Amino acid sequence: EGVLVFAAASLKTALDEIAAGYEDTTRHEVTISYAASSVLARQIQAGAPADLIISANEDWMDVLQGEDLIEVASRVDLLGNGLVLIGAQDTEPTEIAVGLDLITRLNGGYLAMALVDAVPAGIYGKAALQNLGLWNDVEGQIAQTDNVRAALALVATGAAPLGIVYRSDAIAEDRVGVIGTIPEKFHPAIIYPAALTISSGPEALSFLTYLQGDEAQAEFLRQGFSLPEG
Amino acid sequence: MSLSIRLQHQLSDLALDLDFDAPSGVTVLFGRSGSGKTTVVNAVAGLLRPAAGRVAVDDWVLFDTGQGIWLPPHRRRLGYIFQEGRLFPHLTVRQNLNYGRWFAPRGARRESPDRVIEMLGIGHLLDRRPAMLSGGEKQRVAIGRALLASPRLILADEPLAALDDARKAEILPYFERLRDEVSVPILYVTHSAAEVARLATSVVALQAGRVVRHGPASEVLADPSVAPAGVRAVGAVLQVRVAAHHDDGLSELEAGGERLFLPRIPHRIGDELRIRIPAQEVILSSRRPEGLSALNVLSGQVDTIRAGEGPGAIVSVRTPAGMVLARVTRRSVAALGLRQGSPCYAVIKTVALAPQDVGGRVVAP
Amino acid sequence: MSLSIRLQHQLSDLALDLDFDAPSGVTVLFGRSGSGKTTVVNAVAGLLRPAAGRVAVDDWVLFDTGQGIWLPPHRRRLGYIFQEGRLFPHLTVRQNLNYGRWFAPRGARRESPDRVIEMLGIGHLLDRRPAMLSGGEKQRVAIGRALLASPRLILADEPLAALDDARKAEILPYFERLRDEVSVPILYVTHSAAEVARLATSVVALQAGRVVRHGPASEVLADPSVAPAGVRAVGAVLQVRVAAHHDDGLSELEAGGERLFLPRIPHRIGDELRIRIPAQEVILSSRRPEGLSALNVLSGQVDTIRAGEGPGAIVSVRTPAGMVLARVTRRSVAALGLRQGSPCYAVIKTVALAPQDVGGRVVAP
Amino acid sequence: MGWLGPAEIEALRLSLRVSFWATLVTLPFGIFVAYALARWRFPGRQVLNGLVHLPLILPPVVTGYLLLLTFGIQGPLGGPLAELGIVFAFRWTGAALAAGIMAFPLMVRAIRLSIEAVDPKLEQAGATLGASRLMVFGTVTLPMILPGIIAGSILAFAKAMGEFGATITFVSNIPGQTQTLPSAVYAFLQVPAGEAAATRLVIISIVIAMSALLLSEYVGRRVAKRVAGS
Amino acid sequence: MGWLGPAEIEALRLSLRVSFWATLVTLPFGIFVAYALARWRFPGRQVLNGLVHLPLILPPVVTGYLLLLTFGIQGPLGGPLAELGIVFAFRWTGAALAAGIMAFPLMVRAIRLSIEAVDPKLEQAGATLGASRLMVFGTVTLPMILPGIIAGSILAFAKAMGEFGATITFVSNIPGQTQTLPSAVYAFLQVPAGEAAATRLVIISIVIAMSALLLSEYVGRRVAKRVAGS
Ligand SMILES: Nc1ncnc2c1ncn2[C@@H]1O[C@H](COP(=O)(O)OP(=O)(O)OP(=O)(O)O)[C@@H](O)[C@H]1O
Ligand SMILES: Nc1ncnc2c1ncn2[C@@H]1O[C@H](COP(=O)(O)OP(=O)(O)OP(=O)(O)O)[C@@H](O)[C@H]1O
Ligand code: MOO
Ligand SMILES: [Mg+2]
Ligand SMILES: [Mg+2]
Repeated sequence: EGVLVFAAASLKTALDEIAAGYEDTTRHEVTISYAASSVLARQIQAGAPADLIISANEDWMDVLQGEDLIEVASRVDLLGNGLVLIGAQDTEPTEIAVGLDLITRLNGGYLAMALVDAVPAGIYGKAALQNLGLWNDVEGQIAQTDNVRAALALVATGAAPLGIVYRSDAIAEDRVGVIGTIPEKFHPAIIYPAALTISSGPEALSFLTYLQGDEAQAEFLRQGFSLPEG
Repeated sequence: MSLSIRLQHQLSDLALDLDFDAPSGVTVLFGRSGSGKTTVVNAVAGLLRPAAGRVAVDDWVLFDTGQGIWLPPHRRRLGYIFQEGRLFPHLTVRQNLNYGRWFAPRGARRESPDRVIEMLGIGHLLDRRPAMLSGGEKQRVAIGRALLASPRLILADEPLAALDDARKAEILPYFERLRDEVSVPILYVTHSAAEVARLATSVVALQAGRVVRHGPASEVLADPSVAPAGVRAVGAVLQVRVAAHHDDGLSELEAGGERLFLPRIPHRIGDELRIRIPAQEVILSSRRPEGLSALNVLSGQVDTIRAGEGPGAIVSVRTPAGMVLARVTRRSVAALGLRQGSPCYAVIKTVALAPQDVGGRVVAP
Repeated sequence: MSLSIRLQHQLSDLALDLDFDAPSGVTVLFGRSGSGKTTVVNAVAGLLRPAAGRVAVDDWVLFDTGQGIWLPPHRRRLGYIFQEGRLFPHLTVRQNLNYGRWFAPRGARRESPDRVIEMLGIGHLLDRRPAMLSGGEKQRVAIGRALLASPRLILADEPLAALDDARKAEILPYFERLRDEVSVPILYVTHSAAEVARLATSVVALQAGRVVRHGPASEVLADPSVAPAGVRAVGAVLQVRVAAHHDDGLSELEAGGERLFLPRIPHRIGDELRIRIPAQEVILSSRRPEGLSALNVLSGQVDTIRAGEGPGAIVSVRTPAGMVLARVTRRSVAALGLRQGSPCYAVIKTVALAPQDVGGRVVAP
Repeated sequence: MGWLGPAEIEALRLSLRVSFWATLVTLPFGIFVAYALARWRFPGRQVLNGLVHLPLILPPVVTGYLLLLTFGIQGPLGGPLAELGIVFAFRWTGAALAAGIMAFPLMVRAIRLSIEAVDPKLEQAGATLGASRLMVFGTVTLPMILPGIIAGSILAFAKAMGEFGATITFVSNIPGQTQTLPSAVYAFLQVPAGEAAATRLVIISIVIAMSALLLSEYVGRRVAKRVAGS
Repeated sequence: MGWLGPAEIEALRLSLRVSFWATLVTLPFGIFVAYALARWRFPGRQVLNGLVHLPLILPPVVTGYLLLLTFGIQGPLGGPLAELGIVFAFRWTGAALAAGIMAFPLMVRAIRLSIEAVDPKLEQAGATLGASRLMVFGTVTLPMILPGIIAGSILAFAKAMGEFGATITFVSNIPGQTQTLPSAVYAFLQVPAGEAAATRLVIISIVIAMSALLLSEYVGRRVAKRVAGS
């Protein structure tokens, strides 16, 4: 009875809200375990009793799929997200494009990002910087954190002048200002894939369906997520 | 019950190498500081594993490197009174006293705690912890703890050194009782000649880890060269019978038909005792003395005269009561013209016989 | 230098309340186990903060609750020999010995380490750690450590109890020298009458935390009711001068025109000494004795006869050499017809005067 | 605690339960291992010592990952144990296991130091009085090391209350099952505007751990007084 | 170490440096605080005790975040210190600060227990021989607690080697500056197929920490022998 959802930690605010709505309407219980996508994937590999996984990382979902741990048919790209360049609260917004004066803006300080080779937000951010032709210039000035929120905190506390984080994270942090959104063409599509595990019950499918419904999607959008095209 | 000890062991700069059989009763170990007394006791207790050797009480082998026998300390049924007390700091005096009793086998002879507590004068301390005791109080509790463990072998390492004389005099008879009545073998370390004389069935003198002399207490005490505390401890041990108790506080003893008086002793008429007569408390006289305050005069003949170191000599006098030793100056020997076979009188002060010199009962040596 | 001590303090069931001034020299504290001796010493050392009181050496106030003075222990310039040793386990014997010297002020009188080490016989132990010492060895190191700290006040809590007689005899003169030559005040706890007699300038008898008797050693020792180890410790102290050393190993002393012989002593001719004559070593005679091995006979008159407990009596005899005490039986008093004023002879065995009964030099009391 | 939501109260209760059992169950092992390390010489002693310390040295995530591999349902220990009905994976028992293992080195260290401070001469005295090794331990050593045991236990309890990395990696972050206070804090920290809630939970952790600490000081001091007998 | 990339060797060297300095610099404070807690009674003693233990109780991320708030460039301590030229933010010194603070409670506990095991009677004996409080500490207490100090230091060193959460949150993960071994391990664990590299680094950590441990056992035993004098 009930659905056990393994979800990427960055989904917490939105997903809690939506799950509460689902429980109200269906009287079915949804339990959500939030952790880093890598942790969730490994736990499913180790036989975790999860019914549904929502990852922030397509690679990990591919791994699970390769090991036949998810119902391939149920896999969907549930959400998208955007990357933003943030700075202090009062920073002037500007357009993010090739030739951005990032170095000047850093003014010797650090650019806060999630781990650029490990954490999805960091990987996307690195790709964007490369495509913007900025990577080689700033590579030595990046402060990497273990998750996006920590990067956000660096900027929020003034430790780092600038940072690259998910739009969904930046949106509710009062102490930072969004300088600009990084156009999607500069980085691979940010996808949150979702899928039922092979051990899931029928209830899980119902919740997954609910997540794709209007009510849920409206909430996601409100939290700064986007809906994947297609 | 006899105690047999053979040990070989090397300490930092002491080579322990000894072998002796002690008869039933109290075996006193003496020797100067650092001669290995505590080490021997520890080996008997099983706290130190000697390189080679054998320790047995009668045919009960505590350890034997030859046979590969090694009883762990807790199976040796010991009452070890440590030189440094070693009370359990987390237990009250009462719990310390009871500790050994918890582990004593059911059928073991049981000492009465009340009696031991009273003898040691520690009744008012029972609820304290060791940190709140004085030095002497600690040692008394340590003695009680060992005695109440119903031991089959008592190891006492200078048990009375920290106590005042009055307390010593109270506790000594208890060890005598253990020796005589309960016949628990006792290995006893002491520096005190009086304790040796009263308690020792046999005496083992150690020097640098080796036995330099071993024999019955009376023999070793009569030998100025090894007596525990030097020449001052030399003395004779007489076997006597209590003949009468007089109203003026004196007790009359009989030995080989001779009478001896000494301050009232607690024994019953007819009891057999042994008393130590320190050689230096004996005056010799060439004629029967008169008008002297000393009440005890034994007549006899000079047996031997051994000139000690210094100005003194030890004169043995054969009397009907037994051999008596006197320590006198060589000048006096000359003045009195003493020679082997000379008739002479041994004068012993009544009060010079200290209570600790009077032992409880005669033990067959 | 005089030591003045006033203390009030409550321990679990001991109420300490005492007040005494001790003259320069050695002040001996005695009393039964648990009477508060160590507690007093700790208060003087500053290890215990008494509820009220004052301790001063001359006008150097160590603490005074009235004036709010409290010197911490390390400013008191002590040489404290603890009842339980308290050697530093992590330091070698040498380092233990040197510990106090590190902190002694530059100008302080310095004891020669070599001399102290030799006297204590610990030269071969210098590189060991305390865990590898025997009980007596530990105590000797503890004594050395205190002496080498260049103390201005020595506190010794039963310093010799763990030692054998021969070693005691070697160490006692050292305390005498400290007392006489260096005039460091010494507060000394002991149960031994011989130590009291040799060392004590004054004696303070404690009972349940209170002073029951306080006075010069000779006085307290002559009083059977408080003598440290009971009646057997009663004795007279005579002041004598070394008159001659004889070839046969005897030394001749002179006191008030009378001659006394005793085994050879190390002092020089002309030296003034004090010697303790234990009451129980003295025999009384109503006529001049003849043919006796005892070489020392003093004639005099009976001064007082105090009947003690039991069968004995203490008879004081006024002799030209000074007052001599004899402990005899009441029966002998009657037999000899002794009364106040009776002429009589005090017979003292030459060899009965133990080496530890002979003190180094006379100190003005 | 009106200002705590039901999920937070749940997390608090779970954390207390997990820490309590983690401490209680590890304690006998802790005492045993501490004793063995302090007083016995045996081959493999240093290996044991090293093993005990591993959780301290490894990043907690690694420990959690190793636990997952070992005690997961498909793990070499997890499988057999599951057949016996003992399941750790994704249960609060697993959280307790993780917490216990993370706290173990601290507990062992504290107890071991106190064992080493007991004078073997007193244990010898016990032996001469007839007490077997075990009885000597029970009547002399154990009472004398009580302060160390209390200190070690409380330290372990506090550590268990704060344990996060290994726990979330091993048993995930399932509300009501494995979501301990620190996991809940983590989840809140991952989302925008979660700080207020996180702060609330942190304060609760602090209050509880401090109370335990104060209690341990008090008890430890009383016991130490008894043991020192002064 | 041919099988380690230059970045990994860099991380290893940094971890050693960070842990070494974290231990060394905290040690005097650790001894002081342990002594104060063990032997002095003063108002605020329990508060100090609590403060010292906080890093143990708090999830490391929280500690890192608090460090960021306090020692960040704009933090109440970080600002003034920066003016004095002492900067922690994004420096290896910050990593050492984080590691030191996380290890501090372990160090203090170990030292404190060993101080409490020193018989005050020996300290008294030192005082009667003319040593002032400080000298008694230096000549009696300190040498006797050396085993505890060594134990505590190695424990702290090991903990510092494994510290991750607080470090990455406070000073992030800047290769060559603040990327310690655990950060590198974490990064590898985040990506599928990163396990081999992570395992390699973990093994290195283990070898180092075990060597330290063995060394501490050896040194500690020798010192203890000297101190016990047997
Ligand atoms: N820390 C303490 N707290 C309470 N009472 C104590 C403490 N230490 C000692 N006592 C008690 O105070 C009394 C005096 O003790 P103290 O150590 O001064 O005796 P002492 O005269 O030195 O005895 P001993 O000759 O046996 O060493 C004893 O009854 C003892 O039990
Ligand atoms: N643990 C040890 N390691 C090495 N040598 C030791 C050890 N314990 C004692 N010794 C040495 O062995 C010798 C014998 O010591 P032991 O304790 O047996 O002497 P003892 O006869 O009991 O002396 P005391 O009368 O002073 O107590 C001494 O020289 C001592 O220094
Ligand atoms: O799930 Mo995450 O929080 O960006 O990896
Ligand atoms: Mg000994
Ligand atoms: Mg005392």
